[in-house]
Amino acid sequence: MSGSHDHAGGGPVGDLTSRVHRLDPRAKIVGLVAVTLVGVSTPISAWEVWVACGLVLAAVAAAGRVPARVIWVRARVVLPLVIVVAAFIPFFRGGEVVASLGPLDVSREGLEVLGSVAAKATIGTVSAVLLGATTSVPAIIRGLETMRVPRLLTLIAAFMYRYLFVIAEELRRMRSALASRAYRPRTALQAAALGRMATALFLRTFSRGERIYLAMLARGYSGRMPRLDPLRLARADAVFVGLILLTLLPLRVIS
Amino acid sequence: MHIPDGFLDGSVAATMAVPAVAAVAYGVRRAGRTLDDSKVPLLGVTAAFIFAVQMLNFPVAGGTSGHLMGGALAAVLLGPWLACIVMAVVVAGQAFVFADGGITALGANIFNMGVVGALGVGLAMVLARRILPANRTVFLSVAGVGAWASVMLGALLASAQLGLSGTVPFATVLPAMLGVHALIGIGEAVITVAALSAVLATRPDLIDGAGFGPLSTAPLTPAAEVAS
Amino acid sequence: MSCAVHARGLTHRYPGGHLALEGIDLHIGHGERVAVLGPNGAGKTTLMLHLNGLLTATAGALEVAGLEVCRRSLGELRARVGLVFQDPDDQLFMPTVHEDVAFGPLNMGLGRDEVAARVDAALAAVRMSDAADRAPHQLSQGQRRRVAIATVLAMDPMLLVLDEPSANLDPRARRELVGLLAEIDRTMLIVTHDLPFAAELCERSLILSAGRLVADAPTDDVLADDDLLAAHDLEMPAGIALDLITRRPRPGAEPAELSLRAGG
Amino acid sequence: MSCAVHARGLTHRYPGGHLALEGIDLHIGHGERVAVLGPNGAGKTTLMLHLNGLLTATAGALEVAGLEVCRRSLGELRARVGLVFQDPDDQLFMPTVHEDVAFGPLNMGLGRDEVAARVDAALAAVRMSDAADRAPHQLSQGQRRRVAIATVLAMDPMLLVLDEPSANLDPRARRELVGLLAEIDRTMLIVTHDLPFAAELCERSLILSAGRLVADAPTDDVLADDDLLAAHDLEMPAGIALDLITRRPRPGAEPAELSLRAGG
Repeated sequence: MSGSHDHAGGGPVGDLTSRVHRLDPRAKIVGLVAVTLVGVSTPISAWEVWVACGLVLAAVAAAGRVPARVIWVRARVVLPLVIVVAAFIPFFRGGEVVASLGPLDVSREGLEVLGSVAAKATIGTVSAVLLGATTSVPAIIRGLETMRVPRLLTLIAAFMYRYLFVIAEELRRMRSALASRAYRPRTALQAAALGRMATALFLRTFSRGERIYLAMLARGYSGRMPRLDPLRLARADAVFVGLILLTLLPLRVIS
Repeated sequence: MHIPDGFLDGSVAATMAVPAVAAVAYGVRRAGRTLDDSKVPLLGVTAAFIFAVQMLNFPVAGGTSGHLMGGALAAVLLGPWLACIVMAVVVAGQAFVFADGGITALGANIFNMGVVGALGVGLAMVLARRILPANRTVFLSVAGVGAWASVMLGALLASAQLGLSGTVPFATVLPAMLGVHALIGIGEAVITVAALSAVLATRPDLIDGAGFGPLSTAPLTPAAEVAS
Repeated sequence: MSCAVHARGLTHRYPGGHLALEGIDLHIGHGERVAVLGPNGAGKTTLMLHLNGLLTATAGALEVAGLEVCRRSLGELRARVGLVFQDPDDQLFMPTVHEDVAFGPLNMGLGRDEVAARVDAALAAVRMSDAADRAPHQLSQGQRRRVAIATVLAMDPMLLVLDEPSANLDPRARRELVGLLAEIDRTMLIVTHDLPFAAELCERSLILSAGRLVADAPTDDVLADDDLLAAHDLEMPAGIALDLITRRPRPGAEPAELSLRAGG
Repeated sequence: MSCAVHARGLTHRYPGGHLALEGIDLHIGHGERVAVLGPNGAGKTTLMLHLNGLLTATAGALEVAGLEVCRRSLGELRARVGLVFQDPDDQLFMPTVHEDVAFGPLNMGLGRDEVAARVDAALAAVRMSDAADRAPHQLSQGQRRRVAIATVLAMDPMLLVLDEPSANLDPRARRELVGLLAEIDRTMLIVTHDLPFAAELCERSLILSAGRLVADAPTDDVLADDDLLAAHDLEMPAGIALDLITRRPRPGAEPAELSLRAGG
């Protein structure tokens, strides 16, 4: 169950000047989370709603000119987990047996669970990928902040994002240095050197945190992060959210 | 594991969001009272640190590998409530930036991978201080056992949530999940103990409070003083 | 306001007991460009942190940019004195270059238009206007250093203090930095152990050693005095010939040499 | 075993698509000291990571210290090739210098006595024997660099690869490092953009630019060719006179100059 985070992902792609990219981050958060909520709350009997969700996502991707390859590369983190669910299908009991694999029966119920989980996970993951591909992380954080997420959390998130690359790069170099000194753990019990390395990294991180604070003070920081221009919703934002809701909600209600 | 969208039943997802939001909200309120503003960048870089160390892979049985979660480490270094906040930001960041873990499963993921470890290990530290002698061995043992237990508890909770949602058959999944995570937990414990013993050796002041961490107690050391 | 820095018996003892600065008497006039040299642990960084009130003297007095350094003057002081830290990654803590450069002016309470104008001017001064919307981690080391200088220039400080500005730069980035600093018309204090760098930019050099000011003289004299340098763990890098180094004039000082600089 | 590095058409393309090395043909003989020069992003670090199998070629072949670089040879390869990273803090993480230097030999599965002997010898070679029980973070930058070299020397590598060894050193620490490296009797590859440093230590220099090997010649010729340097974003620092730089001989090469080095 390990998914290490590949930092090659993340960050806007596609046509950075597209209408989707230029939308207010709040509109994209609301719109794409709405697609996820509709998709996730839809039962398999109303599968046509999933198709509608997929079409909406495809339209967003097309309008933002987000290449399919990027969506595939970033969304495939979810694939191993869907495969795990698939592996457990034969263990579902009850329901009509539609196929037998040796001693294991595959029931209709099991297949329905798999189909449902795969569809919902795809819709949710692709929504998140499209949000990230059309919106910079700082913009997402600003959007969340305006949507009443506590300021302490958005501030931590902003610093986290800024220093993630710096610290991940330090970690990568430290791991290379370990490997080049013939460190090749074969079991979890030999992982202690990783712990020591983590401490060295933490102490570096800690003193960096202190130096950052000094640098902030030196430029007049007095406990309040200065605010930039307020985000302003435009008509395009209302249209974006409106179109998504008008497409999906009625269908969801009648299905 | 990061539970994606659609793996949890709506009611399970909503139920799990309650304790997650409660813990983080309480942490934020508490921080608002006790935290001075010099600590915000420190918390931010610590979150980046946790995010980064979650990339630390180590071998588990059969050619697979596990990675560090860091909840126990965060609990000891930051104290339980700040650890809750930092872990929540890390897990949310993974969902928003890397589509790893679903937005609708965010509550469950924050609870399983953050709150449980942070509060569980934090609580264990407080209890240990009350009833056990205060020394290095006890401290490291509690941290190690806590790290292992937090991984197991997280796996147990995730299995239960998936089982209750009808996504996987609970009785079949549980042994597999616990089996794998018993080994991943060993890696977590070994790394956590090694990391903390190194902190004890070099900067014991940082874990002075043994459970309430430096950020709420120790004064800021001016970087210049460290440098000279 | 002809006095940029005026210290009388400036002394700093850290809470741990370490005496980092001891009886510094120093006068730096408006418009000077001065190098602060000295081995590691000499107190250079401590002195720098005093200059905008991040530390305060445990004895003696310090006046910077016309202000007595004390708690009450902090806000004004930090607007008048710009510190550029050694590691640009410490200084650039906001998600984008633009936000970072705007951070100081916004803290000064300036209006939106004024902030925007200052950000543009500061980025233009360090030739980084194109990078306004980029994230710091997308920039090269030399570019980061220049943006770090812009974050401070945007506050329009009277005194600019730079800590090891040439650290980690390759020769080309270092030369570009020299050219850029030579064009900035501010009183400047450059803390460095890169002696040729000091020679290129500063007419006057100080040596700080074990918390004391042990030399204060024209840079040429300081760098030519091998015994003085050796006594304080300083030395010129191998292969450096001082007479091959051209000092960059201060802006407006000698127009005749300005064209020469543009060519070099 | 007269061949230390032998690359034929070595090519590396990162998963993201970036072509970092393209058709490198290179032969380095046993006992040579070679500088790898080039601007940032030229592929220097990528090349270095290939030399002990931290990266593997996407095309072409590489043989290092008598071993074909491939998955099977990794363990042996890492014992034969020592990498010294640019920032000693990336390399040193154990509580004491002694434990850090022992880490590599212990990973190689050596016995206790052998490890102890190697640690002593490695620390002596970098003149840090007195620091064995100290914590790395208590050491100066120059001392840390020397300990980082010891951590690798203790593995008794045939080939020593150093990444920007002179970065962040003050002139004295830099001079001490030059003296120390001149005495180490190994095949040595020095990746740097400090051209005078290359001039002091290496007879032969390569220039890597945009992933290609664009020069491979005696260091004196390379550094005297201003057009070549400029074409690849390299330049000598201001004030450097090449004729003031003395090349350090390889150990045992010319005993007459050894005494000269001890004096300088």
